Amino acid sequence: MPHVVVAGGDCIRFTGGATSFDVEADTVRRLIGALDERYPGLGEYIDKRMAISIDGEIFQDPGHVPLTPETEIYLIPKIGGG
Amino acid sequence: MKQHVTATVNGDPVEFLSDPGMTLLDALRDELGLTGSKEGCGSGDCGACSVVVDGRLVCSCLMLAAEAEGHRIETIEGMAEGSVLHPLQRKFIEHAALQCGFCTPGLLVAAKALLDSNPDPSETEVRYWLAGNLCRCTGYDKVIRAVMDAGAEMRQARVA
Amino acid sequence: MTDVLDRPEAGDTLRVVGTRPARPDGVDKVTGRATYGADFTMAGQLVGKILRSPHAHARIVSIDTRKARALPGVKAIVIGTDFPDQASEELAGGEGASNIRDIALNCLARDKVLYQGHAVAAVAATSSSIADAALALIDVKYEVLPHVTDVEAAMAPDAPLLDETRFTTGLETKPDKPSNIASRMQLKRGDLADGFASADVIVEGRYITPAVHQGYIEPHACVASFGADGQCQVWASSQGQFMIRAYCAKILNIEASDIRVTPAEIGGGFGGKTTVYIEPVALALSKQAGAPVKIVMTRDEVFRATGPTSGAVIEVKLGAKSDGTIVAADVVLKYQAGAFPGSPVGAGAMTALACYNIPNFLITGYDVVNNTPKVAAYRAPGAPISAFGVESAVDELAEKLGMDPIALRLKNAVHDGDKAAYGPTFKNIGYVETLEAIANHPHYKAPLGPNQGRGLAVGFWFNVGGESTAAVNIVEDGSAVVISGNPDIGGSRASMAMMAAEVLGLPVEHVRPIVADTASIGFSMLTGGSRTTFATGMAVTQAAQKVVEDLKRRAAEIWDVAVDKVEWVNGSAVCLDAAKAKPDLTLAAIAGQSAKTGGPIGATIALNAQGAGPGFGVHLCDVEVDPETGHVSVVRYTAAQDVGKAIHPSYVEGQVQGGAVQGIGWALNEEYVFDGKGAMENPGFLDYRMPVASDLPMIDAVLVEVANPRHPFGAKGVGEVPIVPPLAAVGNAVSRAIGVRMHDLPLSPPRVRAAIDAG
Amino acid sequence: MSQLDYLAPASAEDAAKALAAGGDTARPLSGGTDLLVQLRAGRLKPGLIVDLKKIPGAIGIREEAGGFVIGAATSGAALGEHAPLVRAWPGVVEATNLIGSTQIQGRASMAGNICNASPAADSVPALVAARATCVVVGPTGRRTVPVEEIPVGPGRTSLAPGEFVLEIRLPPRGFHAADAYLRSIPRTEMDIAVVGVAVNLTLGVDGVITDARIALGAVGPTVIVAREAAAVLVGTRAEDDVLARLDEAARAVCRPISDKRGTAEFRTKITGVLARRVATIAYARAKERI
Repeated sequence: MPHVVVAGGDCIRFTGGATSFDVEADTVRRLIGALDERYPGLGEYIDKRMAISIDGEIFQDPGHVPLTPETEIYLIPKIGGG
Repeated sequence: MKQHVTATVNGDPVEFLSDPGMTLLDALRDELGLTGSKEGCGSGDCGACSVVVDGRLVCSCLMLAAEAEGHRIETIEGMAEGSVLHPLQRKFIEHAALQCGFCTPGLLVAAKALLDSNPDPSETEVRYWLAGNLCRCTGYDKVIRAVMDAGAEMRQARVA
Repeated sequence: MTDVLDRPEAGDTLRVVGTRPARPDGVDKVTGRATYGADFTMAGQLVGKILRSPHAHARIVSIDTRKARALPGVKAIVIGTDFPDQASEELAGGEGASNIRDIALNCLARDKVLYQGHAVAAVAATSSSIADAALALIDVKYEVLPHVTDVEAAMAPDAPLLDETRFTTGLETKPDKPSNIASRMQLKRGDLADGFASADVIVEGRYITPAVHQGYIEPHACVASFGADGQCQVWASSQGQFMIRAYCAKILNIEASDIRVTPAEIGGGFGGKTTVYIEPVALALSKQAGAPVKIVMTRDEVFRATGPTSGAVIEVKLGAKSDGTIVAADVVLKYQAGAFPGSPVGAGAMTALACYNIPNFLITGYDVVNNTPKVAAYRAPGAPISAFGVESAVDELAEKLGMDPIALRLKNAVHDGDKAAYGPTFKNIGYVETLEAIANHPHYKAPLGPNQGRGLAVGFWFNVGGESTAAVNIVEDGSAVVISGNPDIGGSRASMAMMAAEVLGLPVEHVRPIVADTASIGFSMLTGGSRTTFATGMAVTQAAQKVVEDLKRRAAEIWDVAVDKVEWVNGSAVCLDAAKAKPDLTLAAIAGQSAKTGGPIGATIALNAQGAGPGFGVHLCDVEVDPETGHVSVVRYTAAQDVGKAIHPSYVEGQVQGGAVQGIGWALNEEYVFDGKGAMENPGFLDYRMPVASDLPMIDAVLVEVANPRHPFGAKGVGEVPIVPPLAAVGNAVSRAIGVRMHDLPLSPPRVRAAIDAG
Repeated sequence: MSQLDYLAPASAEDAAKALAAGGDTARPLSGGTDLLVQLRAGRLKPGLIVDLKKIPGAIGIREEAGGFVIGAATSGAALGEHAPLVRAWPGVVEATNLIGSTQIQGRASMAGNICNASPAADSVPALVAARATCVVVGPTGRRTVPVEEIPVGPGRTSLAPGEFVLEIRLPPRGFHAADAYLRSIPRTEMDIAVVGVAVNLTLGVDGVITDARIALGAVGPTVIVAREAAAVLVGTRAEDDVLARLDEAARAVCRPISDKRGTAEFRTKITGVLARRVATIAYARAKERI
């Protein structure tokens, strides 16, 4: 089951403080859906505010990226730049 | 009351009407359509509006348009001879001495005034002469190199 | 002097990429012909001007515009309530996500003004002097409120509140009182207490950086035209025409496709032109007036009302073993957001320890609103601030341990496969190579003179990719046009043309790059985040590759051979079919008969680029301090950076040099100074004091090339990293020169002299 | 909208008349590098600008009775190019040439620097140390005024309505004498002085200082003439211990404020430092002339 770690942002507003979860999902879109089901509102928050690091690579909008049980996922604040 | 002003800009006679508070920079940009001179501050602190008046480098934002009456003004638009670039213009491109390019006209006009009066300046002389021309992109490194290189080329051309 | 440390790459046969051709827009820019924001004029245009708040914090009781409207020549007046109501909504468009209601309120205040300089009303008139007179006739009644500019004062429980309905987010328990602390964020790893318990040496410090401005030389400028048919045109200088379109559409409730934004040449941005200030106002004025409206900010307005970056307090505690292994780090970041939430504290936190492998750390960041202009992105937003604290502390640690600063950093350096402090695992990074480039540079071993000190600091930035569209069209004579949607701030036209030329096999002079308006090319995120050469370059490369595939197909058709028997070599189709020995077909030859092979030749690629490799910089700075006046001179500066692959090395060096010098300015003299009433005291270049040419030595840029395998030519973003290390590099140099650790920026003569006197 | 008129009279008398008629809202224009900034920032809303540059003698330097007469609108750059003036009064010229950039030097004048009445004006301490005077023209005629009597406070002058400075006069440069000026600024150029110090020395043939005059800028509302500090130098060869006493004496008369450009404490300390350094330069210059 892919493992998700929250690293920053205000996700804990939705999770009641939890920062790490295992989620059954095979794409990022499904994973966000599953998280939103577990913590209502978190899905939209992730969509708008968080970037997702999948096995070390940061994706700003990775809905379609396939996941495997070994995938390591970090939710980090979206990054802009100057 | 508007003043009628006649002057010479880049060798050509010009005339325009000036509001008394109008600066030479306003006149160049808005009355004469010469928008190569830029306004970065309006207070003489950035040099983007540099022009040469009767051989003297000045900030056109710090001169009333009415004061131009009867004077000779040179702007960036007059720097190239037809389609042949001045060596400084060529060297700026060659050395990548511009990034956004907004300060470039002022820097070129100021650098030309330097080389016209001092054909062989030291790096320190170039840096102090150009201290009134702010550039936020380049860190000045390539600007200074371009000016020094243009000076060297112009000296060479004079010898040859 | 500049060295390029080339890493051997198999099959390195690049013809164009890596060379230094003249930039395609060079002649326009050295002759004064290039058209910047304020250079554009429309027939019948009016002059727009903005009335700004004299107070740092006040309730707007009333705005009476009747006298101003009655003035002959006044054609329109708008105030905040003339914009449609906005819900609080995050909108992607500029820098990450931004709250559209805050952006609208920043363009024109409604109930409250939140900083001195906050826009309150705008007029359009037939002349500049009439517009000025009209502004003076607008009667605004204010109820002045207590204000707060300092970040820690704003965090205090009894501080004047900018918004009584704001509660701190990011806390474990929901707070019961409103606060100026918009949010708190934390990053952690391991166990901090255990970490410090195992440390042999601990250093601790509190650092302060002032708010500083991006300092682009071109003030914001635009011309807007709102047609009677609802069709809008905006001509503006910004880092993204699509950003302007998106924000104007939302703020004015217009369909985005009804707004066509044409990018003017941009006179510097550095992140500060990634949002709107005047464009929606100009459109609203134009709608009311029925004529185009031009607004050009003064320098005073730029300083008072556009984005500085945060002033901040940074607290750093580091614990290390006596061999230099850092075992614990506790970092607290308090960043000013200005009038609305959104300081770059998140990025500051994520980058703070990104160069280090530390088993136990806690990084806590606070985003704090206060009565100063809403901060805007500034080159690696947030990172230079946290790096100043961390790199100063690491330098102090090196001194305490008696260790060489590079050796200490190498000991704790992140490598490929290490997990970054902000989560992900590093791949293809060139940090160690960059440290080694400085260690092996003659500068590192050069002797120092009296009163001189040498400082080293490192820096990190993520670099981003994102959405870009690019088109490559082949012209009938065999030349090519490259169309992209990214304003060219620092020479990106050159890199786009070079990458296309490389793929097409054309001389770069035959490739004409164009930056198109919002109606002429597909969406592209703005020029920022060090993304353009990477992401838009990827789109250009792929479009050129698609064109080459098409050219090969056409050649195959002309020759009547299988497509796999055609190879594209140096701009010509080469027939590999031995049975049909055909003379090569040049691009021009194929283009000349395009009608017979399927019509015009061209390709458009729209993509969301992934795989922007993070960048690392290592800067080395020598200063000389006048011990009597406290004046600091930077006497030598070397900046090394992993750039992946330099497409046009001169412009990459330019990024490194320019970023370093902006950082030097931040370190030495730049700062926002506020008076007791919260008014900025130095809103001009005279007293804001950016570096001038005579302040600086040459900046030696060392390009380290550790290729990014995710980019067709190996490029990584380069624009932002170079502003991250200089604050601490300069600070560490000064600290070592005078023997006193400097904690507060800027290192202006009074501060340095006071430190020397205090010993 | 306020109306603004521009005149460029051809005589000093016409200029004085025009300025007097214009009243409070009339302003003389020489180089314009302060006036235009104030105009633009809206700090000043004049009704009439009287350009002095068409007045004969307003631009140019002439030698007269062993001294120099400098037209009010003469640019800093022109001063720097005038070899006899540079030789005689290097401190005055270097002070004036520190005002702003090369571009500013192309326009800025000493008269403007004096009449703008900034406590931090660079040329004023040097002119005061040099005992320069101004020829002031007004509706009632001409008068000659020591430079230090023109500014009376930040932004305020002793000039009566209609009066303007037409010329600046530098006295004859005596033998074995020289002046010097240094200022402290955060950058290397383009800043306003945080402290400025001018020293004007005359030596005997034996190298002993026989006359000294020191003027301090930016450490009081107007330039401070540091008489006690000057007295420390007289009768000495500016030896190290003398310089240490000079440092102390210069600091003692400072009355600075703290503002965005520097704290009072810093300004006072730097005044002592600069006094030592400037005295050393002026002494070396004067000694070369023995």
